[in-house]
Amino acid sequence: MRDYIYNFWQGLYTILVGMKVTLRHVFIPAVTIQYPSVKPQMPERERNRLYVNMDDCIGCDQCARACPVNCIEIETVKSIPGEDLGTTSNGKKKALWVTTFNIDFAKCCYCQLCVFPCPTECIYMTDVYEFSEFQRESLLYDFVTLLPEERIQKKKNYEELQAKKEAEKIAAAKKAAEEKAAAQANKPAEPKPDNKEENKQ
Amino acid sequence: MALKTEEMVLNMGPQHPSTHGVLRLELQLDGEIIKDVVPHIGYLHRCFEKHCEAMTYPQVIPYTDRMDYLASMYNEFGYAVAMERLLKIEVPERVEYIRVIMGELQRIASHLVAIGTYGADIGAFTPFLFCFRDRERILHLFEITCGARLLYNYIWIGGLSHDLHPDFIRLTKEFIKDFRPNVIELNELLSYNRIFIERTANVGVLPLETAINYGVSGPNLRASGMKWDLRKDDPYSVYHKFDYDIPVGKGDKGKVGDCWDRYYVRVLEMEESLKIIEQAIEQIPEGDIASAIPKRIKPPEGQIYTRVENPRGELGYFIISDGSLNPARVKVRAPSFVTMQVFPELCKGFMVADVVAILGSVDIVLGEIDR
Amino acid sequence: MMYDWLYNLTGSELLAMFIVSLLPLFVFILPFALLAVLAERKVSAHMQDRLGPMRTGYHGILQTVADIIKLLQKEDLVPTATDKMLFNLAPLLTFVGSYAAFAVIPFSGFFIGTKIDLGIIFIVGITGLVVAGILMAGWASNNKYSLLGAMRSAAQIISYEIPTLLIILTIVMMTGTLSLYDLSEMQTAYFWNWLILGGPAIGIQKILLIPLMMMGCLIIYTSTLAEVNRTPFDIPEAESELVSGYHTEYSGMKFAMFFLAEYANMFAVSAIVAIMFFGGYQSPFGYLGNTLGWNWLVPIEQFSWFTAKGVFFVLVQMWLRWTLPRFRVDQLMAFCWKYLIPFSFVILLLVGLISLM
Amino acid sequence: MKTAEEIFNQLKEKFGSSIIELKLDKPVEPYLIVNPLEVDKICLFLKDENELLFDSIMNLSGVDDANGAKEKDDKGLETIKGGTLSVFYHIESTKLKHKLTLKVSTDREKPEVVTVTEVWKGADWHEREAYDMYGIIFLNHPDLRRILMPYDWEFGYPLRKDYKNPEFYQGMKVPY
Repeated sequence: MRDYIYNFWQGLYTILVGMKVTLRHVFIPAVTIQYPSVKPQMPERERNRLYVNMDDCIGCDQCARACPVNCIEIETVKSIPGEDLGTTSNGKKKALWVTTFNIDFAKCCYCQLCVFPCPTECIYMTDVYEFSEFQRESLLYDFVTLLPEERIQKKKNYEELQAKKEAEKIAAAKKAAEEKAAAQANKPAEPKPDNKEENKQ
Repeated sequence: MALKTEEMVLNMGPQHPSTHGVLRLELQLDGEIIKDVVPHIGYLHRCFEKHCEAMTYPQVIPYTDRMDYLASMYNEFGYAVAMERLLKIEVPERVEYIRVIMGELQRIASHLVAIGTYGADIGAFTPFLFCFRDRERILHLFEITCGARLLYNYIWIGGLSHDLHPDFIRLTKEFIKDFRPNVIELNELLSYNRIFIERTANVGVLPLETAINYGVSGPNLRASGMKWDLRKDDPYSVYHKFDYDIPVGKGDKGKVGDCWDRYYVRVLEMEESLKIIEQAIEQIPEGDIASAIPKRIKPPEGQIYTRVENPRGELGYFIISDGSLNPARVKVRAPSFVTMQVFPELCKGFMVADVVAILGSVDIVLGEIDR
Repeated sequence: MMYDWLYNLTGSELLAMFIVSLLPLFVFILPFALLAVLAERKVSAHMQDRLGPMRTGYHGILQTVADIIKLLQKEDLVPTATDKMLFNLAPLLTFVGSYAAFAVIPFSGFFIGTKIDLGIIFIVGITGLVVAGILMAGWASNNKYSLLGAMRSAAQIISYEIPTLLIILTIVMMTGTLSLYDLSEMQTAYFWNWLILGGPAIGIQKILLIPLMMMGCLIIYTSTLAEVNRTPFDIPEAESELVSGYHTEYSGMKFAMFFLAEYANMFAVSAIVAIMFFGGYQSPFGYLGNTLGWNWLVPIEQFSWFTAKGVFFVLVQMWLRWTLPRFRVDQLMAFCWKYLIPFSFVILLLVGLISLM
Repeated sequence: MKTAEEIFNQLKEKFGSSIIELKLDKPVEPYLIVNPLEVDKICLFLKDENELLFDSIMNLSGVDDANGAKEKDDKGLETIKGGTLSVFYHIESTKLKHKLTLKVSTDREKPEVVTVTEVWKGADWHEREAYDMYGIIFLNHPDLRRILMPYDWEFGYPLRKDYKNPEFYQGMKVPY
């Protein structure tokens, strides 16, 4: 009988205590903010969308290697000796044309592993977090500053350079072969001295 | 003529409001009483272990966050401790202290989720919002330090990715000062409420022998009366420098090891974590946080099994390295996976409403079960 | 009263009765339901340190209008495997059950639906219809969860009728009248004449009655709370287990019917408690109208006092909802049969003895 | 508190041939290699012996040692023939606070290990996972079926090194 009354009283008492707590919270100001009109204030180390400052990027592919989900895709083309590609902010001379630099934000897991290995600190995380899209493809960001024709142009220049080098090499090889043949032709006449001079050339 | 009652099979989940994630429970019911529970898991299986075999050692850390997404700081902590023992790296004092502070803050945040959702399962919706309001302050502390709120990639092998934010210490002190009265208020509102006790006392009792035999660990084991905490029994990092005690279920509202004990052990544990954080903040030394991070990690051939006290129990990492840049095998012993094994044992003979109460009290996370 | 006045005005009996029966619905219930839905969300928000709806109108005033429009334009689908006739009848029954109770509730001295002598018994009988509606909804939607929910709510409402009836019995025994109008008239002139403070009894009887009456008010409040499926007793639509019980399959206007019925029932229940214990439409400190001599002001004052008390009790119901966890079905039954009913018997006995003194 | 050598010698006397060897050279922890068909008897002994009292299993994991011969068939599909699949048991004693690691290796074509669920109930789901991921058959296991993968997944065992994702699973395209 005793715990019967005790149960009833304890039930009543704890309910009243609980109600006192909720009543007190009616007079405590709310902690929520009205999102679209009041934007939350982002700390400066915030990790949201990546940004790549292309004129500092030297195309070293460190970030693409560090990324656990392989969402960074970089293609570079060597520059022709004559061209001037400008220098990065800390004075390093750039040697590669970066023709494709895509980051697929649908795959990116925002882990910031790509930011640390970058030698010129050109890839870093901004605090933009409202970038949702309707199609998944439009989350594929292309950061290259060259126009599409320029990219193809750069590739073509490089191919021509390669082709030219190829041609010179073949020509040089042919020339060397002819000289050797010529050397053999007049070798039976004077065996010793000529060989040394030829080698020297 | 005996009245023929055939058993009703009730499917709870995978889209059920109170299964804490994607889990399907097949209940064999006799009226309201439960005959047997068959859990079906695997809906959230993202083949974490297959991923690890394709990643280099530092790249695995963002994946460990996604396993127990409510306590990802502690997952990284476990992985880092395992790798440092394998590579035999000595980590500077300051890093150890920051890891302990971050780990204990994450324990409080994870317990707040467990307590909040448990209140909501039983029907009291207000404590859920109070818990999440306090948890928001911890997430803000994490956000100013490493930039992310839930999946941090903050604890690296051999060090940390960022140093503490300048006003981190001040904000943590403020948080501790504000949080203590909130816990008392939460107790008044939920823990001692007669209806809550009615719903949780003597429900889902886990005897100590079955707990040990099944390998249950963490708050669920401590609630069954065993003083077993890896921070003291299998020490790692600098936990031996702080004094704090381990709350154990005493069964003061019903049998030892019932739902109320599991719930109340978590409330007491939050208080202990506060004590650890306070002492850690006082004694934190100066120093560089990235000095011991090796440039390329190529561990010698071998294997190691290490375990840490995750908020949900014993989180074990079994790493086999074959001398190359990628791990040959990373097996994770997830505490919720083992707790889920013992769950059918707890539910036999109780009612449908109790399944929800018991599931809430064992506090499982499906990301960890399915990996 | 209102009916006679209208009869003289319009001359035709039918028209007067028609107006009197429609008046509570359009003048009071619909605006009250609109307000109650919004109040529930704002009260629960502020209790949980948040702001509630703020976007529709100033501080979310038009939120319920938005809800109603949403429910109106929602597709009112009827699942194929259901029992069509019962499925459509259920929401009507629940709404009619809860709305019909307003016919006998005296809003003020001047306005009362019908002044029948069996006021309370009529109300308790009519709210029985709601149980039939819920059972129909649970059975017709042909889904395991709804069936479980309907079974539970039927058992709950029936078992909580008994303590309500017992307390009503004590009141009737004390005051000797069943009609709500006479009950309100009896508790006139200042609040110490209210039934919760012993009512019309005098001297030692009044002192002895006070604690019993307070306990009785507490019991009837909790048991009527269970009849309306609110707060600690809202198992039928317990989200965590039965995924909102019997009205899972309903959508669109039918769901709005259930919703409206719940809020109308909430006010009906708090009106009963106000009438029986807190002096219906009587004002605690006498009427301004009398002192100033404007007799037409008195009914308006009475109406405002009545709604104030009703709304206060509805707010307390909401306050309880956002504080307490939910009972389990067997605990709910145990609470009713082991605690409420014995207590109400004891009160019945003691009040009987005291009123004999 | 017993070290791995003492336990090894004690087991060696008791079981003789089925305890194969104690590996000490590999870094970090030593482990005991045991005969796969005797595992349950050994574990029962480890659990009940009053100086050992290994009363809880921490972790049971399947491993693909990938030490078989690598063959490339015509379509460039690389399959490993021969070699072994092994199972690691990490067990501990909560009372005497010591830990032990057991290793069991079975042939890759017909991987069979006796189950230890009778000894420790905790091993049940771990074994099902090892079966699901590696195809290791655990003899007289209470209900050996897939646990994480869909129950009717018949494209092989995912965690094996030579596993290839199927093109379609019940009409759904698998690779993203």
